[in-house]
Amino acid sequence: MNIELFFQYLVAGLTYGTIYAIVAIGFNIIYNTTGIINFAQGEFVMLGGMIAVTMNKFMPLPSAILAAVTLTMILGALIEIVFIRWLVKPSVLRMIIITIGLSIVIREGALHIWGESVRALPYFTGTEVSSIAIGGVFISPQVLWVIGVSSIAVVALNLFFNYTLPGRQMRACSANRDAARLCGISAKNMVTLSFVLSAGIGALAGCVVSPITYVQYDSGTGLAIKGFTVAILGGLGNSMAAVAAGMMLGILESFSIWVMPTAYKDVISIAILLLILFVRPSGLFGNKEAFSLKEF
Amino acid sequence: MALLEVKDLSRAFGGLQAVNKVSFSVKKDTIKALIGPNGAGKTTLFNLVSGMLPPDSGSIIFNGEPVHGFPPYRTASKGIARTFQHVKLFPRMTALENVMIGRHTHSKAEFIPCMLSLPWTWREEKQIRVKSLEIMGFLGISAFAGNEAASLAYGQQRIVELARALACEPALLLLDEPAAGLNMRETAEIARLITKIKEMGVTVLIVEHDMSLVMDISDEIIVLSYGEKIADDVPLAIQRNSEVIRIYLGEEDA
Amino acid sequence: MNFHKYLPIAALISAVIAIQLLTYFTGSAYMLTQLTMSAYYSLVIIGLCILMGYAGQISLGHAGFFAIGGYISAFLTTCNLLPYRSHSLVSLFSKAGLLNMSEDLYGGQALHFHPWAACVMAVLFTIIAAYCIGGPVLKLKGHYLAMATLGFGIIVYRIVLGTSFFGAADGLSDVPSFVIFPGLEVSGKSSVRIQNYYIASGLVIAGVIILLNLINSRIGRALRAIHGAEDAAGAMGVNTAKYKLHTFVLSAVFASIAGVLLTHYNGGIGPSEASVMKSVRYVAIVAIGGMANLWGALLMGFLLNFLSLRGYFGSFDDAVFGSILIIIMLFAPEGLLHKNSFRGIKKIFSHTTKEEGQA
Amino acid sequence: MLKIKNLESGYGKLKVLKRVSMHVNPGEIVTIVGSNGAGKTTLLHSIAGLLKARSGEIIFDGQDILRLTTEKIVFMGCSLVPEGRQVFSTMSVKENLLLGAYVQYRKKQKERVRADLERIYDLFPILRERERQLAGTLSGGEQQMLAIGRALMAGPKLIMMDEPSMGLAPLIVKDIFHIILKLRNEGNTVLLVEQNAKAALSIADRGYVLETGRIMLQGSAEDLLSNKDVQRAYLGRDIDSEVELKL
Repeated sequence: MNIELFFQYLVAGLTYGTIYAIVAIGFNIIYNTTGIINFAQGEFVMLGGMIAVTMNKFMPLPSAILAAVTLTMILGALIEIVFIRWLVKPSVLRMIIITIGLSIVIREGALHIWGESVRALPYFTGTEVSSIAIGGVFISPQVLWVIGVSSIAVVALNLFFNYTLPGRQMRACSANRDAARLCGISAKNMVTLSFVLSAGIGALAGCVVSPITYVQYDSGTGLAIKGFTVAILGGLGNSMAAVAAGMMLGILESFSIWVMPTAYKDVISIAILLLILFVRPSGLFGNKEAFSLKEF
Repeated sequence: MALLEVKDLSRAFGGLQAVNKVSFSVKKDTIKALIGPNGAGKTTLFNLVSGMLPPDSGSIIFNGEPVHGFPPYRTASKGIARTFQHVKLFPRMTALENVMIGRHTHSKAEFIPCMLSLPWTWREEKQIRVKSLEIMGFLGISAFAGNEAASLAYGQQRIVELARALACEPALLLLDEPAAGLNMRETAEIARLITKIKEMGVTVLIVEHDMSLVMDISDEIIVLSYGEKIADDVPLAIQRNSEVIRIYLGEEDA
Repeated sequence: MNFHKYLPIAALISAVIAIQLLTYFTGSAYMLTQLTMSAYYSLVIIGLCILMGYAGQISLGHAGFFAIGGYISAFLTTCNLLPYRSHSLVSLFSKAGLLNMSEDLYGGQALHFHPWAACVMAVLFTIIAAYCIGGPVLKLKGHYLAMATLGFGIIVYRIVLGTSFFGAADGLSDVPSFVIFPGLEVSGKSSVRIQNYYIASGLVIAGVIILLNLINSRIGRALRAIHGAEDAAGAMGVNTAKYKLHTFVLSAVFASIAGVLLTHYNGGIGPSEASVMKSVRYVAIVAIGGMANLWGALLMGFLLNFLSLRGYFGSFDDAVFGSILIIIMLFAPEGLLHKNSFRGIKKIFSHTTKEEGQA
Repeated sequence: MLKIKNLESGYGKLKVLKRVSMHVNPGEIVTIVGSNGAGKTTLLHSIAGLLKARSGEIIFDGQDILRLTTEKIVFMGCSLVPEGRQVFSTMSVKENLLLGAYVQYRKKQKERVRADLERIYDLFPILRERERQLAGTLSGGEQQMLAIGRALMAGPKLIMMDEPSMGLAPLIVKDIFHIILKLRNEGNTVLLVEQNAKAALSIADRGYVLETGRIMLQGSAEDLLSNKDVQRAYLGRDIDSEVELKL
């Protein structure tokens, strides 16, 4: 094994791992306030990338990204207000089916708007071929963008949930909705806020990764599965653990290419998902006790 | 002879020792009560006996046979039936259908015979129905056999749950706070039914907070505190036990 | 024995015959092709209905079982064993009468598995797979169960898509017709169109009878109990894990049989049959039918598959199913054919806030 | 302080409350007793806005709150301690209490929060000890204290309690009732719903008897305690039982 190649794979793994972690955090935000897994989370990522690509035709890159994130956040709010807000105590099964339906409709909508073609944003700095050499390993500057932006987002979210009042309110709603309302917290606004946040972070992820992974109308589903795998791996609702789990999955996938055909790459991550669900559904880092306190 | 023999039973959750080396026995044809402050491990002990939880250590001997670590459906088929602290009926089924589920351990038609609707499965189904109606009659709830369980009043749901447990024809009946959420009249009715059930030859183990009910109907009482047994005696002795008074019943003029 | 129990079955048989006569007299016999296909899909749907509606376990991977049935049957009946003739295993199969010789397009000889043998092996494999998957999967609940079954479906999809001997993206074709016994064959030839319509419908009717018997038995009651309160069902002596698993396997077998026969009928199978969208579609139809409503699932299975196959939804096919899912779950979670289905719509216009219980 | 006129409320088709009228004066403990299913919890949920009432009037502090959301009602100073100790089990004790003070933050009275927190810790010393523990790991009695403390953090004018004794051992029930008395003595107004009629009436100033959705009796606590019908229906067994709950 060549040491340079090893690091090349490692960096690729870390990059994908970061992306998965970001998608997983999107899942966690909505799960934490509503107890719902939003099966349309991957579609937010896709929309972020697609809208940014379209907007970039009319405006410079930073404003295109800003516009994409804002528009996706608005869409997230709309989805919550139109489809979720007025349901009183819907069953888990019902919510699963509604969000699956939403993901299909968004995807089909994207197909009709943008067609089947594959798009990408330009590299934020440099081009496809430019690279930074770190100790003999060549890294695309976009990789640094992905890792940097994601890290900032993760830290910011963590501070938000643990040290700000709205963050605590969102956690209270996740723990017990009626009790939160009795504290004067508007549970419904919190749920809307969680959809906005998770749509925003999903769209942001969609923008930063699109130069590397490209984006297509159906690229959300795959990412959603990976993101969910990571969310479960880390323990549902635990965003810091999701980051670690994301790295693990990314690296594992990246190295799996050595032993398996590329076509089976996705099979690896799903097999891991199933394995972890069977063996330890509270996640690798999940606290079993806290897990048993949660209601389903 | 003891119907149920519990020895050194322990169970912890995380760091918390919910049940710690508890031993006791329940004699045949008696009512035994389990009391103690909240968090004393009463419900955990119940869940261990009925198989809802596996114990960490210790043994449960029922009818001379070890049953610890059995899944609930197996302890049920051995003859241990239970009710729940918060009534757990099957909400979308009728009261009668709920009771008919209780006959599950006494019928045997499996997938293939049922799919082919073999004649003997009809006969079995008829027997299940007749027996269930009989039990509902015994408890005086035949009138709403056809009502959906979720539409019944709370007190009625409690009795349907009792009927469902009785339909198992258990040797041992576990009742988890049967009077919780009931008013005085309904509590008196439950007390009457429990005594009647004992007379039918069913041994009863009961967890209850309502002291007057417990003192009235039980033959023996176990007191738990912080997962440990602190007393096991007849009701009168329990009332005079200074330790029990200090921990649970409360001094007269504290 | 009560007669009215068999009335709906009689009505179903009459409807099947009436539809055939109708197509005959209106000269639209070509529609029987889509009706036959719809019937096979309905078989998947009534199987899933038992699992979802009665036992309360969601499966987002049922297209996987359909594909397992279809692909194994297609593979065994198309792969030429002639070059391996001298291999001991092949000669063993041959002696057991599992193989038959046929001529391929160019007049060469080819040695395949007999469709009957292939069918039995496909269903057996499905049963094994369903037991292996179902065992651990059904211990999960809610989102976890949904994701695990979805994961299973995706694995099957990825495998058939990425494996060359399953034809990768092209799928398998030239699957021979399935001669059930001389004179009765499952195939897409227009000469046997009516015959095939009745084979498929007959299978659906048999399936409905079997499942109705199950629903109205001790087992059906136990399944509804599991759906209502699983731990209470366990405490009453119902072996919940076993019953859920058997129901899962049963519904997988329904899907697999449908997969085998539809593959023979169409003469091939492609990876899209294993796609997540197919699984979601099956769930959607069961939901529209009203979850715990076998007749609703059956009717919707026939109707929506027929409309979809006839191309009424155009390029919006998937979007239509997605929208149906959302609308049904928002306004009529009890399904369209439920007596209270319009309560949901009324709810928007009134101020009542009480909601239905947890499903 | 609270005045209810002809309140009708229920779930779906089921009408639980039928023309209920009652009132609570500032500084008193009013208790509502009645058997299960009489509509006690429905009444509290209707006042707190968790359940939208059909018709009638609920005047709190001079304003009709019938159509207001729970959040607004809490903001106005009417807090409910829900049945079954619904604490935020995955958050620490302190976080629970701080969330109770959310109304104070919105009223821009941040400085009050610290003092209130101290007050609650003085009232329930056990909560100070368990400050960093997850609420879900507390015992039943401690959770009930936390739930009461959380409601008090909002600085309510009226505090409503739904079955605070439910599922608690007699000794702890006694503690809880002592605390309710103490709250009243500090000038709080309490609306108490209880299954344990005898205990509730022994600390209350006035009481209402709710039976199948209607107010059947009302009066001072002593009158109700000595009322023959009440004794027979709700106190009967307690009177001659050997183990009494004495306060």
